[in-house]
Amino acid sequence: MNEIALSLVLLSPFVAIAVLLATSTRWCLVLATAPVLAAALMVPVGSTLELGWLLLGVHFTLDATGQLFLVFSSLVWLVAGIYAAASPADPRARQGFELLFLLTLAGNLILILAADMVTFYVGFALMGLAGYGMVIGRRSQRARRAGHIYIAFTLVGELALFSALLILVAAADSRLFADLSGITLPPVAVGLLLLGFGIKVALPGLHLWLPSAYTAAPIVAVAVLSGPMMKAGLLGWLRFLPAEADGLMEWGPVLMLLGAAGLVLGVWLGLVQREPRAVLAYSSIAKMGLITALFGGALKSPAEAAPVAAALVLFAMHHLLVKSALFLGVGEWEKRGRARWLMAGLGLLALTMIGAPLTGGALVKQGLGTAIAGDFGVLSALLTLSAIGTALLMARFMWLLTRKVVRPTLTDSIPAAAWLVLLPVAFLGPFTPFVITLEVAGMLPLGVFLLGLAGMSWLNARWPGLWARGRSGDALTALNRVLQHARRRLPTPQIQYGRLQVALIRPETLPAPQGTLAGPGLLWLALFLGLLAATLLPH
Amino acid sequence: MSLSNSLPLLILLSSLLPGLAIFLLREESFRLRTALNLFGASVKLILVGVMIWGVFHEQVYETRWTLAPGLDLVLHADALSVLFVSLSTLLWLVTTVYAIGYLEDSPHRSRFFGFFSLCVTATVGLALAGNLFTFVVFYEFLTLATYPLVAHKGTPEAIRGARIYLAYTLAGGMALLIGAVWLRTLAGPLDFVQGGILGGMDHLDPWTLRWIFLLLIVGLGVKAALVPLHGWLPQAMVAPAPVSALLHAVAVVKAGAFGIVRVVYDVYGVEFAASLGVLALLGAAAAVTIIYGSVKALSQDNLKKRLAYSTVSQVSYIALGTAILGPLATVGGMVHLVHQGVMKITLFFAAGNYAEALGVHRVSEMDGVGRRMPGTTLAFTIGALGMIGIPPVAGFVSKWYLGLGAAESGAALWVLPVLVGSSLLNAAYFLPILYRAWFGQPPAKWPGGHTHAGRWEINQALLWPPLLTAGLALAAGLFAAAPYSPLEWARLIAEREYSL
Amino acid sequence: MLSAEIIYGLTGVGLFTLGLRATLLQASLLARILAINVCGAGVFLMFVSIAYQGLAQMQVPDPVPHALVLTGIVVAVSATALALALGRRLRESKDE
Amino acid sequence: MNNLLALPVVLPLLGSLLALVWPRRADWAGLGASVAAFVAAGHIGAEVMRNATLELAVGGWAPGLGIALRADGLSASLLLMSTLVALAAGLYATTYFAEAQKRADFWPLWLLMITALHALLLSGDLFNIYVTLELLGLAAVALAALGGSRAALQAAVRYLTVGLLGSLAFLTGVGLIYAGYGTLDMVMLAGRVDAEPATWVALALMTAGLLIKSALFPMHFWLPSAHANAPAPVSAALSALVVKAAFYLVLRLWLDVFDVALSQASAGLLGLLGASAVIWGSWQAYRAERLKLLAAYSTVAQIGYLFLFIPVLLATEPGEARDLLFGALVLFALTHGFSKSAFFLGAGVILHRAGHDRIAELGGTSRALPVTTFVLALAGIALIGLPPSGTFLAKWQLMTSAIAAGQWLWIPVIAIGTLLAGAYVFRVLGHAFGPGEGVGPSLAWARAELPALLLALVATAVLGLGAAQVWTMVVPGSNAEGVSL
Repeated sequence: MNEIALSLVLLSPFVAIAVLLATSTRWCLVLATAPVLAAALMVPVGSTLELGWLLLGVHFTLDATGQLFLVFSSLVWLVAGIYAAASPADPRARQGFELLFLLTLAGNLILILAADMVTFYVGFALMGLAGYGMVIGRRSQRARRAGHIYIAFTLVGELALFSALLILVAAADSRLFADLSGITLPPVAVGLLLLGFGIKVALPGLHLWLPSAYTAAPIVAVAVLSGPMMKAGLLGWLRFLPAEADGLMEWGPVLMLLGAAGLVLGVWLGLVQREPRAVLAYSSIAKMGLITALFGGALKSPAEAAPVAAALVLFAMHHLLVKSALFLGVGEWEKRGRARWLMAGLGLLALTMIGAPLTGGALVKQGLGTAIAGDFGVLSALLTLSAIGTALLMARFMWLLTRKVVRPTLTDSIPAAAWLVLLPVAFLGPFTPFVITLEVAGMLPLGVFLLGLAGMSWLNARWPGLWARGRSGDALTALNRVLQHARRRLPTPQIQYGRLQVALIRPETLPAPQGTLAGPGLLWLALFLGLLAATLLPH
Repeated sequence: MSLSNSLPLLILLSSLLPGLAIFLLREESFRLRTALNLFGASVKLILVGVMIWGVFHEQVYETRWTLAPGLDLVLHADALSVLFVSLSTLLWLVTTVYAIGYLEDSPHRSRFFGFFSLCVTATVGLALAGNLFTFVVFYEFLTLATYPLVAHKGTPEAIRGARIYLAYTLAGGMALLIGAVWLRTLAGPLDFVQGGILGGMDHLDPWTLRWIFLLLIVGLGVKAALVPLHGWLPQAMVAPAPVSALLHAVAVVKAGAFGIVRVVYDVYGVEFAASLGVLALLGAAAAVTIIYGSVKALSQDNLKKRLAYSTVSQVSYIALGTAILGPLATVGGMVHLVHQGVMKITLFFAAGNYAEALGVHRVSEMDGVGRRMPGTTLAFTIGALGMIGIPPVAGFVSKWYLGLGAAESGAALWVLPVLVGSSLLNAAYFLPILYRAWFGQPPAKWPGGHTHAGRWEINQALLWPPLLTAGLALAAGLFAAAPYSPLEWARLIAEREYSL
Repeated sequence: MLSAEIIYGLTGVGLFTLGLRATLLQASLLARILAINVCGAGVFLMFVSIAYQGLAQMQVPDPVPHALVLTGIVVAVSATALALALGRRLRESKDE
Repeated sequence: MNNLLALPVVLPLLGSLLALVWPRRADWAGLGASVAAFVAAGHIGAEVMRNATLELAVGGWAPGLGIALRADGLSASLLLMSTLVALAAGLYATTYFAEAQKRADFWPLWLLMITALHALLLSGDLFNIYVTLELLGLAAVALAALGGSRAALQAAVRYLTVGLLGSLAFLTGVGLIYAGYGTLDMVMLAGRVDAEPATWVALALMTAGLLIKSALFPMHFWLPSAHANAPAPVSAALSALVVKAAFYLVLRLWLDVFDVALSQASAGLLGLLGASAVIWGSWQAYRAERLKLLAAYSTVAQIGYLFLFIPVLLATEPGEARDLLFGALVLFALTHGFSKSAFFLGAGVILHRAGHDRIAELGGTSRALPVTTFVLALAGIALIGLPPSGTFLAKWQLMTSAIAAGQWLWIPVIAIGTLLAGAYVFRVLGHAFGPGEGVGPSLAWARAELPALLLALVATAVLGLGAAQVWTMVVPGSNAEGVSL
């Protein structure tokens, strides 16, 4: 029974693909995602599925973490699916987009359910590569450039992951995650894993692909990129770096450092962005920085790892929902402009994002706070810092939404409806036992948020245009130029066959010898004497 | 004249006789020729099926014919040869179908198909060769059979390409011959024995053996296109598409790689070779080739040349797998023998289709071909992704085992960067093609090509072969762990070689 | 005192050498043909001397060398004939 | 029963006389004689396979005085080859010479040459050998001149003069031998000769004479023009048979008769000459502009290979190893005989059709004359020494023995020679496959193309796959079985 349910989850995208190719109806996106959500809610934790004949032998299982990821991801996928199916498609992106959407979904599901490393890798690779098609969905110049950067980073990440996998499997002599906790992980492998997943979760330095992708891609793509796909990186860490495995403690600080850096970087760059999407993008970087730091903390002290990890997952899920919802909302905003209900919804999402009281955001943050209440001094500081940073970013975001004038284009209402469904879920967060809590931890960011809004309006009135500065993906333009330059500079030599040809040229004949036999004759006599000598000498 | 000692011979004849018969046919007798071709190919397929079953159940198949006192022509079937035989047989059938479609109403078809069959005969002979002498015989025979195919178009550049091809392969053959003769004088009849034969002979001087190994590898390296012996391969690209497909996927390059495998495992014995330290040399050569080929491929605009350099790079995976001590790497190399063949032939079929249908020969002309020819481009995509090593296409499995073997034997950890680097490069020269094909804007008018009317994007004989091989490539990866899959065979070979 | 056969033999050698020299150095065909015949004569002379070398033991000179010489002469004549014929053909072809 | 031995000599002679007195039926006489001789040779071969050697004292005269005929494996196999080649070439000649007059001139000389050749192969007595050698030379010269072109005549004259010089030297040697040992019968001699100056001088004289006739480098200067300018069937016979006859004698003298008087040094000298012949001949063949000239130079090279065997043979201990090598030598000679004659016949066909044999203008041959192109390819394979030709096996064996005997020098020589051979053969094929209308339109011309095809197939397939039989014939008691089924 469970196996059937699991295989249903895994198969539905492919069934949908078949339907798509057969009928090319775009509602197959819903067809693919709806049963997944249903199954995700039904399938009991611990159910497994083993397919020995598939690939190198495939193991699926659904554990608690996996279930959380599955439920929330599939929820976002469903909404995104409806949204995409309903909104009028770009004629040039026809079919291609849906196909790749489904493939990405398939990859995401596979990696969530994977119980062995190879399967996880397969899902991860599928998701990442198919994601490319979603990024360049619009085929605009900008989208293409974003797509190229995205694919380059993704490939590097996947190959890093691949090599890490090889080393791990060789070390553990097993492909199952379960067998990793027993062994000491080779440092090389851990480093490669950080690189591989670090690109997905956009660690500072590895984040370069993210802003351009988020700003250029179709909104649906961005929604899933920022939500389920980004969190897959975190899942990767949770799976491959079990806190109880040896040799990970010294990696904790590294991760914390990287995370902190990501947090600061995200906030700083986010504040100078001019587009709502870009602001959200950098806020994602900041949030993932925080998550990374917390995960590092968990690694640093394996004793308290378990509760932190649990809280972390909840926190991540919340962010997954909210961020996707925000982006979809932005998508609506880009079409309709400042519709009142829309702005209200986005405001609510911003509030839960910053963890204002009475929101799911507050709850998950509270959960985190209690989890790290121990000797995690640094972490709680970071938590506060991120709260303030996020508040400012959201302020910037809302302010930009209000400032920017968008000419409404006629659209149908289904996408909006889908978004409105997602809204409360995202607002209330991951349904932890609902308790009303009014405390500073929640009030602080709220205050910062409001102050920030006010401040921005004032500053803008004082120095018009000051805050309108800033662009997205600055670092990239430089990098890309370098890349293209290098590409142009690649040697294009033709092989030289000089020697060979010299040997193979058309020859001339030589004239046949004529005249007296003097030359040959003398040669002959010499030969005779030579023979004679050769015969005589040895005796 | 029981089956056990006639089956290898029959398998040989099943392509030799049709080939000879085809030479005698008149140009016009299209039906009869096609019938002969397909008949021969199918018969061979059946016979090979029997052989697979038999070898799996440890039957012994051997045909022995004394050419001269002490020189026996031996056809022998073991797991390794069956792997190669089945590959060539299957792909021969497919390529024949493709070639029939590709060459319709072009001149000298009798000649073409005649040599085509001879070429396959030589390949199968190589695969079944039971000792080094027999291997050398068929190795040279293969050179002869392929020369007219490369020169087939008869244009000056075709002749030139053929001449360069010949210059390389004959020289290589000579090196191989000398090495083989030398070894023969030292170690007697060099029957291929799993685990090798030289290991037991202590009286042999290790340095002599190293020199002989060098000679053999140089000889085989020419066909396996190890840098710097690869020069002929891009030049041979002037040949018609089916020939390129066959040359690059099955016959020639594989013959070289297969020979290297034979020499290392069944003549020297892998442990012994490792103890001689020659495997390091081989590994280094392979690694250099892998990287070099990929880098060269980046800068080729001509599609077939890009594929050719990619072949240079990919085939060396086999040598690499051979050079790493340990069963896992062996599995990787062996299975790549098949996987690379299936994937690369797909790519060449597709390239041929583009040239045939649209007159597209260059990568820069490929914008939007995906719209015009979805089926072909789908096949091409699968092949390309496989080459990069993206799951679940077959290439992933090969790379996985190669890498695992490297990671397992701590000594060869340096292989990992090579694998990763080459995969990156593969992506760098394949993905742009895919991008153009699928997402590029098709031009108003294609460069040229034969306009094909009908509901299919191209003559069906040209459409189905690439789709079939692409499907095979996908299946080989997807069901790698299933019984009778190439991977399983590779495992079987590794078990028998290492007597696990 | 050097016996007759030695003298014959040496003369034969001398003839052979003369003929050989001419054969090699003469460009004209006719001269060459003649020179070769001289060579032949030298060789035959040697044979004759050989026939007489063992005269002490057996009373009659050895018949075999004579037989050989006779055969040799026949061969030489035919060869000369062929050479001359060729020469004529050559001359004609030169004229036309 | 042993009168069988006389047949290969008598039948062609008879045929030649018939052709002479009955010019109108010359073709039939000639072909009939050739077939008959072939059959006889076949019987002899079978006999030799059964019991090692055959002997016949003609007219019952005791060996030493009378004419003794002997056949062992070597001569029998060469005899078989010569009869077969002669048959095929003769068959081709009937189409090559268009007008009956030419054929009437051709057949008597041709059959005379065959007669002389067979007599040479079979006779066991040095003087008879001299006579047959001379006869062979004269017939060959006459045939070479048959083309009648000025170049042909000049070549023939040079051929004749140097040939006469060679045979005179040989004759002198024979004289010395008789003076020394009082017999000319080779079997008797083999028992008597011992190492002394007279023997050495005689051996040197005879060898020097034979080197001219076998055109071993640097005595090859007369060969290319003679062979290249002769009519195609004749060149085939000259390259395949006549040159071999001289080599056959060297082999006999060195291995059977004078082996006691030999030194490794002299063998080494022959080897060196052979090596230079291989390199130089192949290179010149590669540079040749005309097809027949190419073939002629390739003959020079192949003769070089044959002489390469000698030092290795002498360095190898008598016994199985040496027998193997000897068999390989014979195999090489046979394969070259067949392949080279096939090549010349093919060249003749092209010459006939295109009116020229300039290699650079052979474009389109593969379309116009597929069979002939195929013949050139097959023969070429044998010349290069690629499988499945017999040459491949022979070279393999030669290299094996050379390595075993530590004579490494020959290995690179063989390698380079082989590669050069590949270069010149495939240069021809490259042009033949190339575009152009160098050759006229295609017609079915089986009678002209089939003999060449037959010879080429023998050289490549039969001698390659059936090579084991050669050893059984040449080496008494070597057990080579067929497929072990």
